[in-house]
Amino acid sequence: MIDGADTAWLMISSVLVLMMTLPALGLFYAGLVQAKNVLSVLVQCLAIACVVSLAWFVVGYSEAFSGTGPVLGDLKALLLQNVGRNAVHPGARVPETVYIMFQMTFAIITPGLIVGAYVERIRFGAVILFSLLWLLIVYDPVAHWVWGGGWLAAYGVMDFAGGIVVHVTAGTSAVVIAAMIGSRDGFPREVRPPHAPWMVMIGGCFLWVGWFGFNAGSAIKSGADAGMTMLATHLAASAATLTWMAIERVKFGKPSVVGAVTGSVAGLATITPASGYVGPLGAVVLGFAASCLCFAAVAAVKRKFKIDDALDVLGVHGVGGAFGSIALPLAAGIGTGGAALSHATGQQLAVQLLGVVSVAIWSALATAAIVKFVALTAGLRVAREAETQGLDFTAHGEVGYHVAG
Amino acid sequence: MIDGADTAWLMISSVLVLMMTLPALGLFYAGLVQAKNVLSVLVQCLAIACVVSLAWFVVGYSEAFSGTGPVLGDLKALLLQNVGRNAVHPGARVPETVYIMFQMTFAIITPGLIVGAYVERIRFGAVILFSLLWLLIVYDPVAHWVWGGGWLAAYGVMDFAGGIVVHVTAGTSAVVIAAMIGSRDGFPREVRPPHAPWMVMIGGCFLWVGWFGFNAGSAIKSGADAGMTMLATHLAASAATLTWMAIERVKFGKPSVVGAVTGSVAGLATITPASGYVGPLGAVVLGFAASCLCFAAVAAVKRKFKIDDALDVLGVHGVGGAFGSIALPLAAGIGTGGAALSHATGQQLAVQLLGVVSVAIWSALATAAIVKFVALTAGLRVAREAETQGLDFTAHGEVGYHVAG
Amino acid sequence: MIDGADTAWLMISSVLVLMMTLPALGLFYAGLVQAKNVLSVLVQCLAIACVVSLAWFVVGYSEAFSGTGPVLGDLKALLLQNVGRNAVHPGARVPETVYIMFQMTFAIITPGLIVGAYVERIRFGAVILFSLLWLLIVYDPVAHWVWGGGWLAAYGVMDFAGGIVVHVTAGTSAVVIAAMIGSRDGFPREVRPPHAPWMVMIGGCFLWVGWFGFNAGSAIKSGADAGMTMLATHLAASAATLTWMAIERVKFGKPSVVGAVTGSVAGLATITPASGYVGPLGAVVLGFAASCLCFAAVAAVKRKFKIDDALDVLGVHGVGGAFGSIALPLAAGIGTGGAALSHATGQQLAVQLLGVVSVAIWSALATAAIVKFVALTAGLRVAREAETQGLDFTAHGEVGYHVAG
Amino acid sequence: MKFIIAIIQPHRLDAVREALLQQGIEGMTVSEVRGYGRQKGHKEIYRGAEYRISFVPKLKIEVAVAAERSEAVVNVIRDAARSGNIGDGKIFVFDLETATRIRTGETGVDAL
Amino acid sequence: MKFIIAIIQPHRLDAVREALLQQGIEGMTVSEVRGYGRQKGHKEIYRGAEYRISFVPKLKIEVAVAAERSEAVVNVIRDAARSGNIGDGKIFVFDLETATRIRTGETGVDAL
Amino acid sequence: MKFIIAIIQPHRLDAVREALLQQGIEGMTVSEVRGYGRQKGHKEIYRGAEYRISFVPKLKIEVAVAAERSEAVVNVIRDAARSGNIGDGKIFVFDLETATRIRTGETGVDAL
Ligand SMILES: Nc1ncnc2c1ncn2[C@@H]1O[C@H](COP(=O)(O)OP(=O)(O)O)[C@@H](O)[C@H]1O
Ligand SMILES: Nc1ncnc2c1ncn2[C@@H]1O[C@H](COP(=O)(O)OP(=O)(O)O)[C@@H](O)[C@H]1O
Ligand SMILES: Nc1ncnc2c1ncn2[C@@H]1O[C@H](COP(=O)(O)OP(=O)(O)O)[C@@H](O)[C@H]1O
Repeated sequence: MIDGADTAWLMISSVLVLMMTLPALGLFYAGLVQAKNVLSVLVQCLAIACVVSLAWFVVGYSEAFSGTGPVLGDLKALLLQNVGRNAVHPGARVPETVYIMFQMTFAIITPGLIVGAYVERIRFGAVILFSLLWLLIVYDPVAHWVWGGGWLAAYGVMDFAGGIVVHVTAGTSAVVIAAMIGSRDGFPREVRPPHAPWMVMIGGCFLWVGWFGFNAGSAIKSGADAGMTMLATHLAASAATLTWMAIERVKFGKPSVVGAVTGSVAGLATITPASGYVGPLGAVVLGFAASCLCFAAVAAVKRKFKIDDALDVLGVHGVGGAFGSIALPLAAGIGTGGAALSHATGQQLAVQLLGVVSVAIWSALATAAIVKFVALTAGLRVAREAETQGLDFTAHGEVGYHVAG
Repeated sequence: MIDGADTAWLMISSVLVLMMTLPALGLFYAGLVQAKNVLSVLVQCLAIACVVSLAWFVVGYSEAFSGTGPVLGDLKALLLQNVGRNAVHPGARVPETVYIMFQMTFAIITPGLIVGAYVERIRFGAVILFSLLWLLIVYDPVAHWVWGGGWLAAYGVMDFAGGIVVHVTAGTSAVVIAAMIGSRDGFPREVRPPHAPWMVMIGGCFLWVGWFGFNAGSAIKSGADAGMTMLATHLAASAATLTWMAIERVKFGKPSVVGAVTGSVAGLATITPASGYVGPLGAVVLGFAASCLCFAAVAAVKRKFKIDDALDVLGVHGVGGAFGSIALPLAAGIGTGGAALSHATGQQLAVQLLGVVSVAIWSALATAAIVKFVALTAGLRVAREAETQGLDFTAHGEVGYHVAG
Repeated sequence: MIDGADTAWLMISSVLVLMMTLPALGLFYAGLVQAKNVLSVLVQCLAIACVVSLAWFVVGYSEAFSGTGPVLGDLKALLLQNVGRNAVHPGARVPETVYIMFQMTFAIITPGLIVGAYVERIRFGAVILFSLLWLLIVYDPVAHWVWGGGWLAAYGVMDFAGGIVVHVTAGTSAVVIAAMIGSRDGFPREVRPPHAPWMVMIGGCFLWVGWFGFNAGSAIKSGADAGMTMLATHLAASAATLTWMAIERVKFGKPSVVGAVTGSVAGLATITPASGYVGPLGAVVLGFAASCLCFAAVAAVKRKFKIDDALDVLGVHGVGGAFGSIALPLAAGIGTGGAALSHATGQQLAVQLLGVVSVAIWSALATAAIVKFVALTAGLRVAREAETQGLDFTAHGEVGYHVAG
Repeated sequence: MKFIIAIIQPHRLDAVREALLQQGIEGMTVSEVRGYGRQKGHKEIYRGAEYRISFVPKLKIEVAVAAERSEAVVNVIRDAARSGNIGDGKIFVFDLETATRIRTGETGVDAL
Repeated sequence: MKFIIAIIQPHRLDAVREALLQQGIEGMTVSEVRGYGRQKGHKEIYRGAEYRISFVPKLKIEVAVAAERSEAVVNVIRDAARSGNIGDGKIFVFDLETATRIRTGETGVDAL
Repeated sequence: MKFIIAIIQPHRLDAVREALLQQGIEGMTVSEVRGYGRQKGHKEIYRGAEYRISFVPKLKIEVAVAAERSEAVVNVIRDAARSGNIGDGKIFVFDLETATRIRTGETGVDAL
């Protein structure tokens, strides 16, 4: 039976999660690039949202959420033709259509996150082809494994809102594509600073508020679980933001806006898998640890590995999501308010590790193959002059700022 | 009896639809004009929102939704003095106050859409006077005809969320006022490109997410209908966005940001009347057709008719809304998931056509009269020098960008 | 028992109110300052949100809402360790966690409002220390007095959504800190105009839509009261916006964007305490009076008292909130749709006056002491050169706009 | 060769450019400047406070021309840029010693 | 006549303008430029990566004056613009052949 | 002393700056300008309407040098700024009468 309140909550959560991509993630990323690439980032996010939505409708939802085979869905929902107007999602009290919509917004933002790895140098056609294949080959299967009754679900892997399904897949794939497409011209010495930190901040704020739909919506029900999830999400983000600012204050003397917002996102990515299972104190601890870890990871990717994961998708999302997923069994036990685990703590830890590692490996391998394919077909990277002139004009024929008339 | 879930959904939908005007539509339009007019567009949207709200409170709601006469409401709700704190909207399970609020947000955005026709050259006083009269003479009656139990409702016209009431009225009126106020200085040869495509994109994104309140809110109930409406809305917008990009790619070699967002809006306007009646496949087909049609219409208005409907209100909203309204009976039958029509398909088609055409005619005639009146009283157009200098400074005494201190 | 609909409404209201700070208030204020300080304002709002959230978790909620002593809470909810996952908030049908979250968003925005007083010259460390102490010494006690069962609640003071708790505290404290920190260099002769009125407008719009969560969320229940509150809030804001524009039109010849948005905020602040008690007509009257009063107050603070309350926190929020709180008993009786008072009109008026005055005095005294303490420890004001160069670079090492590559 | 710098009202740019084109002058460089002069700036009023904006937006046009065309070009700019109001701007003429076209290395009048 | 170009620190503009006004110089043109010189640019650190910003924001002031006032004006600007730090900027003086006021067609010193 | 104004393609700035540095020229001033010339502007197409953008973004580099270095500096800029396409820009050389360093009051070549 459909419950109006649960349905309203899941609908508004879907709206919030879509807003995370359109426009929040777009703004967050667009502010971090150079002024000559601001539009390209925005339109990449928009195009990914549309391509994923259609693919989700055609086959993606079937692959991930129809049937409970160990590896893949049963494809019975192709073109959503078996979805009745009044169908109810099994095990919940919301219409099937709303569940499809809610899950679609997750499928949209995940390849959207990867944009941060290849900005300022990728061909627009490659963005579209890559994101489509990546959805079908990486995201949909992994979503099935963890959330659709697949083999990781059978092991009892816990991932409340996508630490593994969203952040580990995106983070791992991001660093692979960044390495394969090569660094931006001039990296790391001559790369230009974020052209609009104010835009980063606005994008980050809307990511934050949208994330309540992401995490608390994942309860698929309005009530106590959603409530604690929301509170935990917010506290983790707050702790992470302050921690990142404190680190910057100590290391560089000044806490920056871009750093603070990066801390927020690190905290949000980290709490995501655990958000439905921890109490307030556990959330604060996770948030604090998130910024310490991600701060180090961001520097390591750039300096040690010299990979131009331009907007730090691995360092912030990948590392945060993996850490949150693994630390979840411990964090759930900190203070009051946590929820029960599927297994005893130690065993749960092992299962979580299995989940993170196997998904990371699959994401990396599959992404490498997809990128290779895209390079051979659509072509991966724009010409040097186009990169110099900027993608806004060369790929889209437009100029971001025409303030001088 | 009031249902908490339906009420919560309608309240949040009202918030989303208001957000479509404040600030989404403002940003969408403001990014498309020149830098010297950015503020004027924003404040026009704000002023319209306020004037319409007060007029709605004084008489507008009465005109449109109080009583079911064929042509006009019964004016019993003047100043909303007959609305009790706990009154329930007849036929629904939400408070009357929330229904008033929800419908008000539609009344706000509709004259707001017309802003796109006359930007960069209209007097601010004319905006206010025109919008007020237009609300009372065009919007309120038409809303009554279609949604308030008037003569078109009696014919069984179907318009789920405003293809006729919102988009046909706004689109037709836009082209009339654009023709009467005359083109911007230099049109079409010397007109300047959109000063901030990034702003267009942000505005477009918030329009998109707000549109879920517009369409799925129009179910006036949280549940299966709202769910399918939301899904259909999203899929149509996605299909339309990709279609517009594909057309631009083929015709000009490059898909632009402004084009992509225009496609989104075209898809959203087109699905609006049909959103509650179609299934997912029907929605995708409508979205695809929307961009093909609106792309052609936008060019035709500018090139063939040489009318400076500056931001393409007719081409995008009018044509999209009309097409969606007329195609609705066919689209509802595509694939599964559609809802029942009021009549047999053929007859429904005739009724829909009747609705679109009669509303278009009334909108055009009434707008012509109103514009004439405004021209004679408040004056329609600013002086040539004010147009050259920009409305921000000449009409509002401000400058949009003071970046250089 | 938890009600899903009430919970969904309170969760989404929490999201809306958080959005009022992140990013709405930030944008509203950031657009009003000079380009060289845009980031500092944004990051001040972000940091305040985080510090307040953690303090709320540690002790703030306990202070304000745990137990009903006359002056302070009982501190039983330290670290929220007594809050069970499924705890229900007494007297409501929502989870305790959601109530904590909702109230936290109010605690965040209130010190956020004070930012407007000290922008462009304060040390970042002072912002953090001041806001933390101010929360614990001013906000939490006052929230307890009025909403947590404290002595003002015992007197029957009515404050639906924070005219006293939010706006009077913030407004009074703002003018005190503004006076103590001193004017910006060059005030009033050489102060620069708002660097981005378009940003003010966007921020203002999101404040407006978020305010529905603030006011209608304060019903803590989805239904008729929330509905009327939303309608009243919107009508008051509309009336106030038009009134401010009209005053500017008459006095200066041109209605400005910044003025119009200021009017909106004045109307919203004024209706806040009364929003749950008035009908539509009362709301419109309050909105109209709000702009008349606040317009005069803004000028008075600057010209008469020569205090550089830079973004007019006292003039807009303080005066608006105080006026709305005091006028509430009268406004509730205008037209139909109002709610019952706690006392007879005259007595209620006296009680309201007592509430406003005592809270204003406490806020002023406590703020003076806190500011003194901050000045002696963290230091209050940046050096003259840092002020000239701008806080973005000197305090955060960043530049807001890098458009020229 | 001469180098001409004209400070003009922004909205006269199109007129000046077309007038120069008709004179066969096909190259010029334009930049945004702010001017201070007899034309006083304006006031902006925000929330009752007056902000004096002393500097007025202007455009600066730079054109290098052969010496003998200098006077004619000055006249053309003067006529095209004039709106008759205070603040219409100035035209300054300098001696230009050498000019080089970067692409070809040509120098002198050929480089223009 | 002479044409003076001064490159100054942005925050000295008001001081320079007032000093010039006191000298009776009531016209000038200002634009934003970026300077490179002994004053090295700064670093911005984002997410642990250092970005070198080589160019420093400066303002360029252009003033045309009668030849005999040139030296005095240079001195006035120099004194008003000086903060004593590296990067305070330069003042360049050029010979100005002709000046024309667009509005009236006046030329020479009268045009200033 | 000579004063060199070069109008170049924006993306050649780094190359020019490094070439100048190697010549020992450590000071320069850069600003954004828009150029009109043989290189025609571009079109932007929005919603099927073509917008002609006549002016092309360029950078203007200003360098004051001792007279005897002028030719060498012009050559260095020419070589570093050249990409071989129409629109590569121009280099103009002027006589510079005096130069003053604001901070120290030094004048002449010492001020550079
Ligand atoms: N002495 C000067 N040196 C350089 N530029 C000047 C000078 N005088 C005026 N200008 C420029 O010319 C513009 C117009 O001058 P103004 O005195 O306002 O009017 P008019 O051109 O009618 O005399 C100013 O805004 C300024 O940019
Ligand atoms: N040779 C030069 N030609 C043109 N402009 C110069 C030259 N040298 C310096 N400048 C300008 O003057 C500014 C200040 O110079 P800099 O060497 O940093 O300090 P200082 O003025 O103390 O010598 C530079 O930022 C640049 O704009
Ligand atoms: N006569 C001129 N005076 C001043 N600037 C000029 C002149 N001619 C060209 N320019 C500048 O030089 C730039 C390049 O000139 P253009 O004719 O396009 O190509 P090229 O440098 O290859 O001859 C122009 O964009 C303009 O900024």
